[in-house]
Amino acid sequence: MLKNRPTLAYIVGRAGWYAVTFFVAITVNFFLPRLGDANPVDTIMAKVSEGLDATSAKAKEEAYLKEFDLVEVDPTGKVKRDAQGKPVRTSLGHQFVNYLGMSVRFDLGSSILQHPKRVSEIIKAALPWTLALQLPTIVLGWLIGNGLGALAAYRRGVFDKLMYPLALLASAVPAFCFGMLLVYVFGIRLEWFPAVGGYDDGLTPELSFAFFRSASYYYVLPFASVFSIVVGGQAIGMRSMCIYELGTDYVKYAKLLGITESKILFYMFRNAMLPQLTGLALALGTMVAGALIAEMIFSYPGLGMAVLTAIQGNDYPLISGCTLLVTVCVLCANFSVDVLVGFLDPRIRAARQTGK
Amino acid sequence: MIDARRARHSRAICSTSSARLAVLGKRAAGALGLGLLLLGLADCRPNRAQEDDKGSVFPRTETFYLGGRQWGEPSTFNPIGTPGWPISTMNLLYETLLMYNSLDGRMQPLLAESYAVHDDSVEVTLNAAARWNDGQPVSAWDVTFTFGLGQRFKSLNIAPIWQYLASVRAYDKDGREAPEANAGQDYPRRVVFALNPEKKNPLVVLDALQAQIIVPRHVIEPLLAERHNDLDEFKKLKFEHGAVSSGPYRLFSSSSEKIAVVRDDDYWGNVALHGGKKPAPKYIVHPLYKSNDAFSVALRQGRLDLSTTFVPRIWLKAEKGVRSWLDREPYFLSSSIPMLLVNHKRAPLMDVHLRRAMAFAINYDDIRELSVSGYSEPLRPGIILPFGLERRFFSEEDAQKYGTWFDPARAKAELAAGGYTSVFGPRGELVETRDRDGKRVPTLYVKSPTGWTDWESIVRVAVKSMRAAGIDVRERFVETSLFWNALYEGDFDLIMHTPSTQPSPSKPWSRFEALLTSRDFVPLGQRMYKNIGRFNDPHAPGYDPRIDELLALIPTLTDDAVRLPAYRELNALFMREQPYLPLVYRPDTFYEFSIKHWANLPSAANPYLPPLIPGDRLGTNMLWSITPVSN
Amino acid sequence: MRLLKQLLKSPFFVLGAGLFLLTLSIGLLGPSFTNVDVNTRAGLAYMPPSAKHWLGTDHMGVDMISMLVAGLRSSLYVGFLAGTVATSVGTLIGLYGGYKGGLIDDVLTVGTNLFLVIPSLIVLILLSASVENGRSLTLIALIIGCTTWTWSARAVRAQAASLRNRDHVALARINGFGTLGIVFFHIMPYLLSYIFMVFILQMAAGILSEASLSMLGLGPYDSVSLGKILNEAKTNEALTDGAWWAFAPAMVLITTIVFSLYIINTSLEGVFNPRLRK
Amino acid sequence: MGVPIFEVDNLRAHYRTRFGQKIQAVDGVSFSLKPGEILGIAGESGCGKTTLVSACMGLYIPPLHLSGGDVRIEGNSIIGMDIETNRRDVLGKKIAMIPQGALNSLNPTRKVKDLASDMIRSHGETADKKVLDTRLRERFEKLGLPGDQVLNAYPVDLPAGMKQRVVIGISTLLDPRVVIADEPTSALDVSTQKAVVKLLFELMDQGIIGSMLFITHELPLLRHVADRIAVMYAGEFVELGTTEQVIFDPHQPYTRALMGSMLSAEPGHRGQKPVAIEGAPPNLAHPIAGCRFAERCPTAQPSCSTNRQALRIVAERQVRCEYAS
Repeated sequence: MLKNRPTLAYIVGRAGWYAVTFFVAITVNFFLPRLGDANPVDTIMAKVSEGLDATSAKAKEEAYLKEFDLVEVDPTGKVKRDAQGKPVRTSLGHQFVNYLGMSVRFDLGSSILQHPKRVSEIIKAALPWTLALQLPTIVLGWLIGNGLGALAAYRRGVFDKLMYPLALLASAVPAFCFGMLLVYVFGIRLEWFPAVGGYDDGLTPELSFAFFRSASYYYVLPFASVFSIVVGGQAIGMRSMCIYELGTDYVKYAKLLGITESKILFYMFRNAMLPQLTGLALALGTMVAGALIAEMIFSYPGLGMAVLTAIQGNDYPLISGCTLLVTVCVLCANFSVDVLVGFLDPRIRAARQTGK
Repeated sequence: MIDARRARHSRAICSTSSARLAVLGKRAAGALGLGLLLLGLADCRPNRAQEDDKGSVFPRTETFYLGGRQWGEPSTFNPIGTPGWPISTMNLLYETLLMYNSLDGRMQPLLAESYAVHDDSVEVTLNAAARWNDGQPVSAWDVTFTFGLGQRFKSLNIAPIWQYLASVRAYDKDGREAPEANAGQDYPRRVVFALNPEKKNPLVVLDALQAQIIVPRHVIEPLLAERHNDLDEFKKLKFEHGAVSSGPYRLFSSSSEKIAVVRDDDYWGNVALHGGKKPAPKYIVHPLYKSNDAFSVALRQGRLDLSTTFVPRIWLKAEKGVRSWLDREPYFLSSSIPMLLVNHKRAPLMDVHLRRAMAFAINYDDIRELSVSGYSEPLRPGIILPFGLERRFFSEEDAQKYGTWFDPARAKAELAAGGYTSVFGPRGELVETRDRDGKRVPTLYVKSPTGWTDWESIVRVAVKSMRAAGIDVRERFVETSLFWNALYEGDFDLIMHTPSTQPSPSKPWSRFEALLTSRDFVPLGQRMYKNIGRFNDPHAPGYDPRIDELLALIPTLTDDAVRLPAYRELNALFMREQPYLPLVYRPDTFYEFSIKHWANLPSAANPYLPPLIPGDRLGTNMLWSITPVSN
Repeated sequence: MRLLKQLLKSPFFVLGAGLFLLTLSIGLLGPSFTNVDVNTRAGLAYMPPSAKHWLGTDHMGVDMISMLVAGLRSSLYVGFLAGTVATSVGTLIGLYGGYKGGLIDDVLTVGTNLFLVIPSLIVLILLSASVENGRSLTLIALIIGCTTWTWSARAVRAQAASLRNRDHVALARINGFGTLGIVFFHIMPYLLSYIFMVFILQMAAGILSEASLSMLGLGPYDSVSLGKILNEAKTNEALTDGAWWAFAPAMVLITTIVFSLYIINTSLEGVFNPRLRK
Repeated sequence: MGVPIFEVDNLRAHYRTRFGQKIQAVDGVSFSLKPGEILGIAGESGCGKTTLVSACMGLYIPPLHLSGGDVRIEGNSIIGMDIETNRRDVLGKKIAMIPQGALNSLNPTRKVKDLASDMIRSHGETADKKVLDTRLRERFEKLGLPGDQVLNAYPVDLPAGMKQRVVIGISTLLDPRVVIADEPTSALDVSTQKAVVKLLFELMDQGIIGSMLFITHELPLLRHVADRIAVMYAGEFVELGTTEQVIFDPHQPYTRALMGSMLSAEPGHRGQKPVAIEGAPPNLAHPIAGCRFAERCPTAQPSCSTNRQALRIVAERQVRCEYAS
């Protein structure tokens, strides 16, 4: 049935490979953090063991280890200990089985360091901020960047001579450098914008104008710190793509046919934009990492910091939860772009039909 | 009154609220882009964010912003277990029996109106006015129940106290022991903590009385019972809303951006303790910024009124209305001693000459000026603070006689005395250290967690000056997750640590105990939480029983005149043996405040309270004294 | 040689190469001009620029110039190492997959995509926890190299795939060249210029990622790096205390390196493109 | 054969390089086309043919500039009209062009019919989609192309020969008076070449196109196509005459060389060994004093490199060589 529908066959095939990638990814993401000999309970114990004596410390540690199913427990419910009196860690295989079991039930488990909080709670609370900061930045940046790039390629002349080096520079400035600079100039010296937080401390998140205004006011610096970079990067890519397109025979021919400039521009933009889509997909994949910087510099609410602390403290469930999220996002983005480009670009489709 | 249903219900509330936040966030994602455009029009006058109050949930004049106590949203507000601010620290929601004033060393009343230390017991009488916010009186049974938990559940932080206690009993006013709680109209208010005759130590008991929050028995007990006394199950209750507590505030809201508590106007103590006055701030908000410097930016902007974070070069922030306890060096009130723990089970560190050589080699002034921004009195020998309350036990004479300080010449002398020789390279850099048999001493590593920048710089200075003196040491910065294991299991040569930080009635005894006790001595590889460097092994030949004798003796002494010689002896012993290497003095908690919105905060000039934030022990009392700045 | 002449015609290339050589020489020759000492304190914390210390001191009272030179050196080192690793890994996988196509290609693509979804942070922290000496500069460089090769693989793969059906390749196949033989002698030569450009970009990427890692406090414990200078400037509140000299110069340096690499790359593209784009 | 519909009068065009150099790519070209006439223009690549195309269409996009002369179609000049009017009224409408290498001349991401409708709409016709589609189908079928199938296809789906014919179809949609075909058959196999040429003839017979300028580097090819042939060298015509004259009895040394350099199976040339022309065309960046072909000319005289050569009538055709007779 797929035979006579090459495109469909292609999509199904791709989907298959992405599925494979997904499973390998979550497996790796599960085992990777657990390979080290670090143990999250140590981190908790450090926080709470001030003034404990040996026996109660031991009791506390065992309580945690049991709670998080990190140790072998003998029938009598006592923690198994090896010759040195160290607790016997649960086998990774066993943990993995539990993990898979929970995953299929869409249960991410509860965080270790933030016990007894559910991982889903943590993500739910933080994710909206990350999305609110990253999505508009990336998408807007992508659109405007491509617009500028195309314009520069089409106009050339002074505009291009100015835009191009600027774009290069913008894309060369590391996000955190620019962020720090913004904090220093507008937050601390001029005090035009708040340099810290996601909204006025006097408010709580709600659908009110006051909150919305405050939020957008606090939004400016973090947004700016990433935006210009995205724009720059995209503009450069788009510019060279467009210059290439403008040099092609079909544009020359269209000109000689007397087809209107706007139409020709549209041809160029559309064809040059196709490869850029892949860039967009990749950018979406780096959202959480990108958010991390903003959270560091502006202590903006979001998921990044949660992930970082989770990784540093070996908070396995939280790590797995977040990596799962990232994995799904990245793969979905890439897959949809794969398919989309296939639909938009007959060349690629043709290439596929004749078996790549 | 909170029961199981209520608890479950409250969890429901929380999840729905976070769901709402999620929805909102998604809207925000779309909307904020547009918000930018609005912003183009919106004027950006300086500090607009701080100036207008329109639509604020927390009006600036009625809200006290403090920070630095909590990192990340607290996972639970369950008073038993491991809650975050404001429960992890005391007296905003749940209250202790007594409050210790580290300025004058006295205990101030809270739930307990008085206490007395007898030869074999400590007795406490509760304030008759003390009430839970559900109207129930705070009774002796609540106290016995609270401490009883420590006996039942070894994993609780109250558990250790029981090695010093024989029993905790409730007595009615006629001195008769009150039988099991019966909902009688009359309830007992006297509690007697009988000391364990083997380990007589009223000091640690007093510590506990000012450190342990009392929980409402009539709420907790049924909840525990429902869960067949399974503590882990019980800990899953988050006590977010409608929890029964005795303190002046209640939880208002908690998110990943801030925790807020709201004033309870019927707080029993307003009348009983504060002459009918109410605390000035209606709300206390603890924003959860993500890095230290964020807090100090907020301080400069006047968004934060009080912070306990480390703020370097505080004097540069004065122009922005930021103040600290003192307005000159050392700016803060130190109470703890960050030090390098030495592993006495690893050669050649058991050699006193080597340890003293290290102590003479380290440039303590560099540490003080660079690593801690000068927030420390000059370091003196020994582990008794040469200032504040402990000064009375500090002996200048001993310090001169036995002590160590930065003196490279003496360091070399000690090395020579130990038979060590140092080999230096052409450019004066250390190649290796040799012992008296001419064998190369393996490089000793100083462990410290990566990313703890202040400790990192302390270690760097220490290592640098020790190498200069010819001792072959190096930094080793390890992942935090590995650090703690290394610390407690004794997997280190030298390691950074700050023992027993909080000022409490038992200081300086508890500091000595934490560093020198040979009780529960275990070999390397097993966890040891005191005397982590395994100094003075009781099973080894050179064991000095005197140390443990003194540690056992001191708590039983009540008269300073008698304590002094004991402390002198112990401290001198520490100086001579130099088992560990004190580096600098640090405050228990930092204390920086802004004068923009609230006035009359305690400070060295106006020391009516020690430098503590509200919701941290005695610090809570400032809430009745501070006043909003009228602008 | 002809190529170089051509390049020297493009003002962009001249600018880029000039800037890069400048930073490079600061890094390499710096020590011979000023004595670079990042250990001994030259004065108090954050002393403003003076005749003695042209860019003042950092929070540890160390001469800022020394810090910058040392930082620049390690940043360049990371960039070079990471760039080399990433480029070679990426090129190999890209070429092979692109040429072979079919199943092998799909499998390699899965491998490539994997690295898009495995946070390099985890790898970094895990390895630095397991490696005895902790997070050394070299380790960081290697990890960056091993996690950033993906896109160069993607890029090279596309190019290789486009060359797969060229006549000369087919000819080589008929003449019984082995896969590797074809990949190395009949495909790679056509992509050398392209691979070189990839390398330059990877180098820039390496420098950037090291900087951001250090920014997150995950920098090398054993050496100064530009990112670490910035991180310490931030955590020690150079911003709030207005000690611009503690962070501005480092920012300028990072940006300059990356910028110069970028424009070198684009100018090269300008020269190579005609052939690449066919 | 009445009044010429297309007249090019001493047309001169030059490129201005980035370094301010002026390259005189077309230098004083004059010719005219009568209705139904096909003029072939032959010359090596780089002799200015392709420049001549844009010059003749009045399409001057920097760096190409007009330096002088005039182009008239049906009597009215298209020189000096602004680019937009030129686009709307001339390009593709009065003068259409059939590009060389049609393989890449079609927008790969646009269906043939969409490109065609774009072309029609761009000239101010506002017919709705339906009407246009039928019109297109009819036209394509008229040209013997499988209408719907081709129109709904993307360029990638079409074989090379078909593409070239589709291009011709699109270029001539608006019944242009003059068609300029620039190497329409190069890079095609012989059979397709024939098909294409046939198609072009049909177009003329059906009166869809008026007259044609057929540009190629293969002089012999013109024998079956052109009524008259102009040989172009270094931006100038060096010989302009009827097909018979130029093919069988070339007078200008370059034309001869060109005929000679072609590997062809023309009768009367059989057995003649092809000889490549040594050297390269002169650099047009600098004005040349004498004959531009002088340094490559086998029969060059000393005076050639000094005396500017003018087109003169020799044996009823224009020849640019003072020694031709």
